[in-house]
Amino acid sequence: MNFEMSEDRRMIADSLNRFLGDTYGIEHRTKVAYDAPFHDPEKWTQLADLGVLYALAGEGQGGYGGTGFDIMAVFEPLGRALCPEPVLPALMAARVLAAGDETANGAGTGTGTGAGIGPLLSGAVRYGVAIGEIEAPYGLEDIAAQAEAVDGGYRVSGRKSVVYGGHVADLFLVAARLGDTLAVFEVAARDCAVSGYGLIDGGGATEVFLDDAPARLVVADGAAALQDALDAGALALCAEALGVMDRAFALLLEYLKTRKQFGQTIGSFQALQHRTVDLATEIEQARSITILAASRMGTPDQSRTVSMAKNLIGRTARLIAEESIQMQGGIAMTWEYPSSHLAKRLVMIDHQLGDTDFHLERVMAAHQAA
Amino acid sequence: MNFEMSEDRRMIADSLNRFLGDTYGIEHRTKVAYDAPFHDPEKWTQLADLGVLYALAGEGQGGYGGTGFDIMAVFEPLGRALCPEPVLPALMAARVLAAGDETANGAGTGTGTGAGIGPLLSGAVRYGVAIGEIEAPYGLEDIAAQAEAVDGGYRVSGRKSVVYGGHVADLFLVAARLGDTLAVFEVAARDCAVSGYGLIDGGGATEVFLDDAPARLVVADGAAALQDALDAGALALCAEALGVMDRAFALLLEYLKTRKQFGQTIGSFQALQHRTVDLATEIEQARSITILAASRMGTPDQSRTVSMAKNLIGRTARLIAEESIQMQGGIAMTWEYPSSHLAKRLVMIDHQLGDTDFHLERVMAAHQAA
Amino acid sequence: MELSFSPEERAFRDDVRAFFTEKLPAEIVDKVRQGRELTKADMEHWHAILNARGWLANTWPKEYGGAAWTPVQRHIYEEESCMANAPQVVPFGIYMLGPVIMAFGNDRQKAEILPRILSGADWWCQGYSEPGAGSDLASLKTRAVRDGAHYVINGQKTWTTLGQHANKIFCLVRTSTDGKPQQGISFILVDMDTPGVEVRPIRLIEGGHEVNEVFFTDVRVPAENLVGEENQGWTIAKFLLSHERTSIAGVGYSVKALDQLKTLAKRQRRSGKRLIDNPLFAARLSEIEIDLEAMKITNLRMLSNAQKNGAPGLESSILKIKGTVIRQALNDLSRRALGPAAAPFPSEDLDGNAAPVPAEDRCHAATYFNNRKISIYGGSNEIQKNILSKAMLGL
Amino acid sequence: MELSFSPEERAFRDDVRAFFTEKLPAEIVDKVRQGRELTKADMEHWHAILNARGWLANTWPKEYGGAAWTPVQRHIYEEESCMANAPQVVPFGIYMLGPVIMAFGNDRQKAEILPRILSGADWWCQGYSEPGAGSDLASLKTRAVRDGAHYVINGQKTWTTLGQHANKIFCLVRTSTDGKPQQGISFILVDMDTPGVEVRPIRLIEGGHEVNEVFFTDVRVPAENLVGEENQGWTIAKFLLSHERTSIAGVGYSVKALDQLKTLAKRQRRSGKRLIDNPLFAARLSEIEIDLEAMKITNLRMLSNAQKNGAPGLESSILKIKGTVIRQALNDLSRRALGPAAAPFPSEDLDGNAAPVPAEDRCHAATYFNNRKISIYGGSNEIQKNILSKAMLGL
Repeated sequence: MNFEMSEDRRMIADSLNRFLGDTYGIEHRTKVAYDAPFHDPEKWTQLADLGVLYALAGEGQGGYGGTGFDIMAVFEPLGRALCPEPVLPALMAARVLAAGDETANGAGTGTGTGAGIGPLLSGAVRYGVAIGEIEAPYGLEDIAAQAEAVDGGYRVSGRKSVVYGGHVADLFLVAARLGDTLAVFEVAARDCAVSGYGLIDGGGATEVFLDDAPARLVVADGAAALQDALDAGALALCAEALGVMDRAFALLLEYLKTRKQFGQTIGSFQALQHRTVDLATEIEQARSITILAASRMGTPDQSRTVSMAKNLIGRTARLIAEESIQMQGGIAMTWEYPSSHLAKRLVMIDHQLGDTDFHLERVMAAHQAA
Repeated sequence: MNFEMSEDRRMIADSLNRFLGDTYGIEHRTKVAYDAPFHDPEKWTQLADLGVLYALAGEGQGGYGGTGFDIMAVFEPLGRALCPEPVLPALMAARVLAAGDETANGAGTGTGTGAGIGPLLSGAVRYGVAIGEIEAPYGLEDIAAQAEAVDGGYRVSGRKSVVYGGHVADLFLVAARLGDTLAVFEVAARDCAVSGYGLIDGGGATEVFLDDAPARLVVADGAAALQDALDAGALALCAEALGVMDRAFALLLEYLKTRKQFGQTIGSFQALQHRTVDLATEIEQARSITILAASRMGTPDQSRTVSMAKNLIGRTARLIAEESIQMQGGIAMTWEYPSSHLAKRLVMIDHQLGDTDFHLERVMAAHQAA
Repeated sequence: MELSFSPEERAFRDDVRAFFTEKLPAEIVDKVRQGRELTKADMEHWHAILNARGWLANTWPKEYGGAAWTPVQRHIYEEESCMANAPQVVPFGIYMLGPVIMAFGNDRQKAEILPRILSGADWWCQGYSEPGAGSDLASLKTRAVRDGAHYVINGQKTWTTLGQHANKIFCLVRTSTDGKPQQGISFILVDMDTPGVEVRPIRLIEGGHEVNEVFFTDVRVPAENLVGEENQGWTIAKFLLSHERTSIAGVGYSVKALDQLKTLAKRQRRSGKRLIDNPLFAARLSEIEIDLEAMKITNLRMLSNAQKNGAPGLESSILKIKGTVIRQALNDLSRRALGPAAAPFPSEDLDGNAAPVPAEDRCHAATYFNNRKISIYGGSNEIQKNILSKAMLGL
Repeated sequence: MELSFSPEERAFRDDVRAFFTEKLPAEIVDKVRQGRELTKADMEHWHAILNARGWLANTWPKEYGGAAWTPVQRHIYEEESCMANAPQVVPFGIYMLGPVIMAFGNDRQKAEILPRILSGADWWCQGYSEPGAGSDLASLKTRAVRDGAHYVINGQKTWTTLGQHANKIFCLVRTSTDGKPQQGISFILVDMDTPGVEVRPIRLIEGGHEVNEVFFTDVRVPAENLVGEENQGWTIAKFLLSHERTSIAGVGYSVKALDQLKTLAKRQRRSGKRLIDNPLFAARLSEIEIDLEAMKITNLRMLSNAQKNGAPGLESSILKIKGTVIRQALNDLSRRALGPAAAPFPSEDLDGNAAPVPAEDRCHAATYFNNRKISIYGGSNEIQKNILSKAMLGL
């Protein structure tokens, strides 16, 4: 039993923390996160140059990581810096492309990667992962986008909604029905109609309209690969949330210790003390469940444990967001003060890759099946 | 708009409060509530002599009340005194027997009352209302008890579970299937196997085993009458809970003002102050929803509003019970201190006539039907 | 017990409803319904319509051009206003300064100030809070020093709502440092165009501009702008805080928000079903509905008390606490109901086709974040609990 | 990161499991599983079995006949103990007095007292709390006055768990009223059969008898019964409070309770379905399951810290708070799962046929009420929050 990060991962996390701390301060972040292109292209290149993306893929794919704990090591610092760079779609795309590789080299239902995973890991090519739709926001069951084989290639039609990072993607990985199966296709951004927008918590996304768009088949029987990408993505969001929460809590604590009301520091009021202890407790619990989910990646319990983590993170993140605003009062309601942006991210993480209820229902289903 | 009780009802409530205050103190209550027959037969007679039961039926049935506000006026004082006398089954039986009267005098599907409602209202005859079963604890849909017409009469078979007050009942009103409809029958206690027991919160109940028991048909198409009895009963429990809560809260407040820890009254600790204010707020809300439900009795919104009330009462009562124990500490864990018995009643009311979830689902169903 | 309104009150409700149907401009309704910001012109327009009907200053006595409504009438108006998606009346002149002037102002002030509030000639804003003195008014630092026929004001106010539209501000200022901190405070009126007054916008969490900082640098104000006596400001502030709290529960907003949420939950789909058919969502919605049904009655009970006793009691703090909790819970559910589609930043750029939700539901996340304020301002819920604990429970 | 136990620790778990399978009497398992009270003989019997295996004093050093387990071994034992429905070790001699004697006792005390704890010759109970001094030990009033070779004790202790079975009691008593209230406290040992000691039962909320009041009237105790120095009692009390908190989360109990609840929810029926298929119930059960899965890891993380640093840190208060909340939530759900059948008073009279639930689920309501204590005793959750707020957060 050992709860310390390995040397390698601590190095990734440390270098990320240092890079983001030095160059991605909250003022810079707030400036770039809310104006097109809703991130900082130069910083993206530097981030990629740090080798961060290689930590998200296994050695077989040319990376040097790819485990649950690697994902934690990368995304917790991103969260702490409230970093709007589109690392999440890179992670998810790497998982899908890896599955494409495997099936292409194995049973032959995949067709292998086109550009290959290399340009993704180097940061040269950016992917958007286009799974969710307006009427199928979180799950794979109800995806309606359709593909058909045409002239030795494929064409895909449908609408994908709120594709994170899709506003700056070169390529999309698109989940679409091909006959009876859910397949994954690669579609060039120039072959779709995309309409990007900024997000309330910073960063950008896009609607993707596909109208007989020419497509390359990546995984023919893609449900498992997509689920794996969703699981990895959800775990990454949990880790990101831990980083955001830690920072939000630290700010709150500082405020409680310095701000005075009625001649006393606010932190001397017992009602707030008890609530603050509750927050600290829940943050410990959130960290624990994320560690558990990271440890279960690649095991048969992966999906269920990730759902547990995403549910608890969703509950806790909202609690931290709401309580940190309430206890700090008006100042935390302002754009100028970091707590407001941290709170927005904490709340909106629940709208990505399955909310608390969606994941709770997956945990419930496991009981009901038994 | 006027939220004061009418003169008549205040008189009932006042005389009940006086009678119970004078003769049913907590020590007496604790003595009789937990030992067979789990109530005080002498006090029952006195209670009936006060005319309390007449307030539970309308003038058409020989009573002088029977509205939602009459039910509140009677049951709130019963709750305040934590009174274990079996008044609830009398109320519910009166509703069913009244429906029997009406249908007998009207469309003719009922057969009228046997002994008549008179002996019930005078307290001379006690009814148990046997609706719930082990696999159908709260709702009418899944009742399995069966009746059949035999030799010009009826026979009923089945098991009824946790029939409140059934341990001292002379007669049972039994819900059972008669062909396609849910009918209500009257069965003499001597014709069933009954096995009484005490309850963890005081008072008594019984299992009722019916094995071809001879029965008199009271209402042939009885679902509406039974639902009305369940609604009236649930409203009575809400009012009872208000009485219990008020007393529990008063005890808590007194404790907070007098008990010292670390040299200060406990009530001077802000964390407890805020929690106490929350309790006061929820009690106001609980009173409001009960008033609303009382006002809707006899309207098409009766069932839905009673479900709202029972749900909110269930949530609030548990909160008051748990918080009053937690804030008073060890003393409230003891049998000798009234708070423990008040807390038990508050929690266990949720196990009678539909718990918070059962009633919430009825409110949900109304939305989903639309 | 009688929970319904009297025949006269029901007739009044019909009048109000008819008024909204006839007079409320459609383009304003759209903005309110969609949660978008109103312009200054929108608000002035609506005030003028209300004033033409004699309903702008609904709580003022008739002698000052008010409607002299009872608390119940005011309540009915507020309910209907929410249901009709009418804008709220900007409260600073009508509900705050007006009553203060009537209670503490001299005849000249009454004659000059009140008509200009009604006519819209003046837009008042409030200078109460200061950085470092949120809920703790007694610790305010903005100084007003008497200099001949003037006061000279130096300091800073914050959280000044809609100050960017105002030409006048009423302020609490420190005129003495003797005695208890509460004793040296005065209530004074300032023209915003006096040299030395500077307004700077504060951008809020969701990106909107509704509050401001107001800086005072050697601002010379005629001494007759004082309201009441010098150092009587604390009394006036308390008068204002205890005044007009019957609609503090925001029940009307919550009723409207629940309505909209139900519609939304029947339109949104999850796992091939309507969201309203998802039991976890429906349970949460129903619980809040129950809390709100109870709150409606709690509100009426306290209203009935206020009608009888002339003024709302401490219970108004209960309405504030629980009312804001319910409203925030509804905002939370509306945001969640949208799923990923809640995330886009509300913006005019998002044209109808590209946005993943219809216009009327595009601001739910922004509203959720913005409405975190309702449990903070006007005395945070924590302050309300402190008050109730002492004054109502005796702890 | 490595979340699993070492091969040695896993082998230890196998040993423990085999031991329970072989040695734990079936009639005791039944009582624990059904939530019924154990007799004194049951507890003594189980202690003797554990002692024969050398596991009774599992945290004691080997030189005193202990097993010298690591915190991880202790944790594994506790988990398996819960899963096997084994009784808990009665803590007063083994986990409380034993360590105190080893740390503060003299050689004579070590030689006399420790072996009699192991052999079961003595049953110790605890005299800490007093009426009017629950979580506030410093305010205790029971006096011990030196009189030659004796102390004369007068006063009253309360919440003395299983005191009805004990022949000895260790007490905190006031030996001085000089200085701070903490400074005048001493730790002393008393024979329960000394004249002037009287034990009176306290009946608890659910009807059970597990705690007592102990009255002291001119009780003469030999001065050599003092442990440590006179007025050193506060130091000893703090030592005890900070000792042995790794199993304070009660995770084992919760895991067992969740197991039992799942079985129950698959058996109970509501509206023609299994209760587990009711979404509201399943949601609540699943949320608690998630909290508990997190708590297991939180517990291991703190255990890992304790193993590394020698002693658990302040985080043990977090385990106490959240652990009790989870356990109480499970007790609550088990009670609810029974519906009306939760109501009958658990009693031997209720024969199998007449009771509406099987024996193993008959005590859920009683357990729910009884376990309200776990967030009160051993320093209430409020006290834990006060401690954490100051010591961990620096507020």
